[in-house]
Amino acid sequence: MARGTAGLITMFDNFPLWPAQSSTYAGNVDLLYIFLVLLSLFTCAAIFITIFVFSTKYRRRHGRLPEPIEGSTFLEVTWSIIPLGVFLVIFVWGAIIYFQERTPPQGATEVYVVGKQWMWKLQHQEGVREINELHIPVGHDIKLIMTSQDVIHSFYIPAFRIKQDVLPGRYTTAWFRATKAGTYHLFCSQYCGTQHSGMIGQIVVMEPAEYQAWLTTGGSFGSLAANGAALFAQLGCPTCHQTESQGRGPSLGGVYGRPVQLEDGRTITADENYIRESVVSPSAKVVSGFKPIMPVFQGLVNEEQLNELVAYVKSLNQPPAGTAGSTLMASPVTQSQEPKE
Amino acid sequence: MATTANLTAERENYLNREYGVSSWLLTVDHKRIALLYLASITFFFFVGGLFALLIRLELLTPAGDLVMADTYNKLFTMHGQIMVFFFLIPSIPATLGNFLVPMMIGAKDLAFPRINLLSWYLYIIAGTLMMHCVLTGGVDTGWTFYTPFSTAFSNTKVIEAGLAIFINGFSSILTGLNFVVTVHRMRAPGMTWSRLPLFIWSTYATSVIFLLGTPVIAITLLLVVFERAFNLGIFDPNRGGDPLLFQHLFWFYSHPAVYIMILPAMGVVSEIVPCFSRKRVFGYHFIAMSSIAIAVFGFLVWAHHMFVAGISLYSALVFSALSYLVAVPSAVKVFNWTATMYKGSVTFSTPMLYAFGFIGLFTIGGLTGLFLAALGLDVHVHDTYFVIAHFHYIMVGGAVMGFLGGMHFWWPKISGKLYPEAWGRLAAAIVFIGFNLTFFPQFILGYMGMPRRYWQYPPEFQVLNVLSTAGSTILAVGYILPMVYFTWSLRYGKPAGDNPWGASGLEWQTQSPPTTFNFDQTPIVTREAYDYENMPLPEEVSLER
Amino acid sequence: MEQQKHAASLGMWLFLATELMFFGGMFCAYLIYRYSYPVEFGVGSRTLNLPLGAANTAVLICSSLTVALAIRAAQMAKRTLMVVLLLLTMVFGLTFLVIKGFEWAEKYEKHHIPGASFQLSAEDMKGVSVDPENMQDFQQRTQTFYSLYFAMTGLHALHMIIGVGLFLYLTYAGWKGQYGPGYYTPLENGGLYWHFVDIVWIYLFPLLYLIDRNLQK
Amino acid sequence: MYWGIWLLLIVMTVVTAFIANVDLGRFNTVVALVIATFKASVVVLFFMHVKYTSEKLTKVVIISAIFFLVILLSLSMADYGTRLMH
Repeated sequence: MARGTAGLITMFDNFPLWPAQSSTYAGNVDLLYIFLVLLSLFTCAAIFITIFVFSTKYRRRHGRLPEPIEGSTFLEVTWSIIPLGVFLVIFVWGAIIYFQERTPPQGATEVYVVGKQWMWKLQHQEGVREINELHIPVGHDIKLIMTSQDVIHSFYIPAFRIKQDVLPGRYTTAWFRATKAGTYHLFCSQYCGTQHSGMIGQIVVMEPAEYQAWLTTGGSFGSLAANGAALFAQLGCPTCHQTESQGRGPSLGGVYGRPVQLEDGRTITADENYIRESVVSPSAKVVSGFKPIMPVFQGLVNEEQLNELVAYVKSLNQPPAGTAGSTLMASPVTQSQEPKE
Repeated sequence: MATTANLTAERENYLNREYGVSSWLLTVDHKRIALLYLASITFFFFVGGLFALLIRLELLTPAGDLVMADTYNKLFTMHGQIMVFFFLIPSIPATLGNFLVPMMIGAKDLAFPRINLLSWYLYIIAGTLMMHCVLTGGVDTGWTFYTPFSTAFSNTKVIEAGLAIFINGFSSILTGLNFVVTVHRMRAPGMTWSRLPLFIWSTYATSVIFLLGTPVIAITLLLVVFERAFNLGIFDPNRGGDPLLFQHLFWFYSHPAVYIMILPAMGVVSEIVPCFSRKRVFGYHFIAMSSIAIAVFGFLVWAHHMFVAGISLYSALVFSALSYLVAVPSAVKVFNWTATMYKGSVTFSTPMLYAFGFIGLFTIGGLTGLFLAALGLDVHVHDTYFVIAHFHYIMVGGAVMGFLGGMHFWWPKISGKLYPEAWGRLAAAIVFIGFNLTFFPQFILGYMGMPRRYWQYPPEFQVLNVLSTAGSTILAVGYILPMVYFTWSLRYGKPAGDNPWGASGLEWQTQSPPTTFNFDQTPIVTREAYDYENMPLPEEVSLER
Repeated sequence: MEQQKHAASLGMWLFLATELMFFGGMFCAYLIYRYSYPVEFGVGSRTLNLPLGAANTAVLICSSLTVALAIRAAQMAKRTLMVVLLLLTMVFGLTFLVIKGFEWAEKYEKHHIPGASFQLSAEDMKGVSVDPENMQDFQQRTQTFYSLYFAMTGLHALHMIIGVGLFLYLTYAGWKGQYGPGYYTPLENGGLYWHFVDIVWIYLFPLLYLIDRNLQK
Repeated sequence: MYWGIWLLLIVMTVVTAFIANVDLGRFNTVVALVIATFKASVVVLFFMHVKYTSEKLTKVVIISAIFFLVILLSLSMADYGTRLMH
């Protein structure tokens, strides 16, 4: 109890009423929020004052009889149309912000996130791994590519106003650009079991120079894509996925982000989810002209290795830097388009 | 007045006609069944409320120091399940609805009295199963049962809780079915659709949701049970299952379920406001139609619970836009209630105070709903305390205020006795203050970013949590008071007379408490609802305030 | 009396509306998965026993006919005919359940029950070229088909069992002479229920058995 | 009349089972569902007497139940159908 009392007294030491505003996105959200708060205050005031005035002015008194009033279609239409108009404005405003949030910019730095009961595992493109902590440079676009090993989690950074559920068996993405250096909360906001409230961490936003310094001391495991390339070879993938020509499987050079014609006639974009799915369950969406002969890698590769493989396939979009130690390196983008014709 | 009082004591009514346990447990009288429901939902309300208090106590300090994490997870899960499925959903429809629907339309009973009793028994079976589940370990999935946590990861009694809610669903369906058929087939001569009291309109709309929504949650939870019990793979991501499928099916019911909770309360307010303004309700047809509109639009908006869950961008846009549509009829109702008081003759009796409370809190709850339907903003506040505050403003501030208001309004009819008016007003004030103190800080907490269902939290959130916990104790007092004085009034209350408020509804034209068949002879309706200009002022509630 | 008959009939139709939504939840799940995994579901459909499924459809249609005829017999005060027709309905209903039972037993023998022992044989996979190592994943997803198959046909069968129980009562009451031209509401409502269960099967049959039967890959 | 309806339903069952083994590509699905809907409508209209009932409410109940079922199916499919876009 003594501890409790002390806690009650010291609780005022740290008592903010507004969350930190530390991403490009936060200002927009706050603006809409403030607009809605003002709108609500105005509406509440209007309604409450009207009720107060009506109920006091027309209080029951001797000698004054209430007047029967049926209603007024004009008023009904007015107070239906005006709110509807205001609602439409809110809808469009909210939709614009959401659209930005769901559309990661080109060239964002990618961070792979794996949620599991009850921790966050994060891996930078450069290969640095972190647990429950993410270091990022200020002023850079960061794209999170996230999946879960067990139940649904949700990656939530209040200071950035972003949140995205993290699902098993699928990738979801989110992006942000931090605007202020500092340390911010990372929460899991989708209930995930016993230690749900313990599945928290920190986002450390650093000045770019500091960040570079941190990266070098952070213990590099080699870049994600490089690890992926090694794994790609180790699993024997190059036997079918050849570089120069189409083997038994489609060539993967430049495939990322491009439309792919499927065997069943559909055309889909080869995004992270598609690449991931093609590894864990190849038969789901077979590329047109190929047989579903690829073995299943579910269970053979873990989520982190999957992330490495996906990062590798994506890296094939860029022309090889130098001779880039691997014979598996992608054919240039222009070549890979040929089979499509 | 005194002569009326003596008469009340002597006249035969549904309460004194028969005594004994079996006369209650085997009754097919809709009024007795309503009281059976009243007793049972009150029980579950206090069980759920106890869990709520424990949750608030745990959150008094940032550390998880009162109960274990698992216990806390079970507390909020069972608080949600009991309050939603065993209190809020049956609250007004099964008690006031059961009591009033036949009386308001001039019928002897519901269309299927025995099915009505059956639905109470189903409720009791479901409730017993739920309590068994609670007492033997409980369940920790959250009331939302999200997969794959509920199907593959939780080690608690998911099957039992799922079956309890499944069975309870049939109770709801049968109640709704009974109401719809009764309103269509049992109206007294002259009781046309445009003469129906607005409470009937909102109960009718609620029943439509019962009928069309409840089966979907029933099958969804049954599939979860199958998946756990028989190892079927329907939501299992390892077998290609999509965890979002469960959420779609769950919210297809559970969003309209919000309207199941709030629509009857709106009906109650639509009765109280004209009565205590001594005036016709403003825009009768618009209030009636807005109930139907809410019921229909309510089915089109469910995925606004899933904006950050990983649904497609385009369907998020569609669902957000549709969500704003459903806000319009709710706004229309609030404006009409307010306009009803214009040039009226307003008294501040207890039911009216609750109606004011309802309008105020529902307005706040509805407006904060706009925040949540705005896509970009929902990303930030989704699954935080902002959501908790929002839906408690609707469900506790709205539905429970409406329920208490209705209980006070019709208590003289139900029991034949008056409750102590001063205590009633005091309790209404305590509930209002306690409620706001409990839940308003949670809006701020939510925007600050405190996620829901957190057993421990960062210390900077403590001040607001302490306020909230303080408020919850006040709220608890506010809820216990009416139970005490209602019980007291059963024995010591002044006799109410047949129509203490001078209200216009058919239910007030018969004696208090009514006889078993409600009316001595089938009434013939020649007047519109709320024709207060023709109603004499009652003396009892006249001028002294 | 007339009012009560109307009330009962409306009540029954409303109940059937809730039943439609009840099965609707499963149809929704089925639709989404069939859309997501066409090949897996095609393989699943192919392995179901078409002759038995078609026979069951025919059996149910016959039972619907006997129900309709029984109600007409009641209207025309032919009590014996009505009882015979009701008995026939139950016989058809039980036949359906027996055939369904054989189908389920076949699924058990072929290891088509979702779970650890689930196995697709070479014959099941004929014409579908999936690399042997790919089979595990393919099977996982095909299990989703069978899970839905068992959930849907299981709940349908449960409705059949309830229906047979209902008709047992109706037959007894009919035999006692409770139904005639003046009063046959319970019979009519029982018939509505029976027809509804028939309609559910009319959809289950093509959805589960017929679509993508001739799947080629 | 009931016998005629019965014969029609049996014939349709045979037809749909037969067509299932003929390769019509995507039209197999369409044909199967069209036949099923036809059969279901016949059962509702004739065996369940909806065609001859004077009761409008029955039709309202049927139509609204189907309407809400379509909402369930179409709005949830709207999510799955558009996930691969964008």
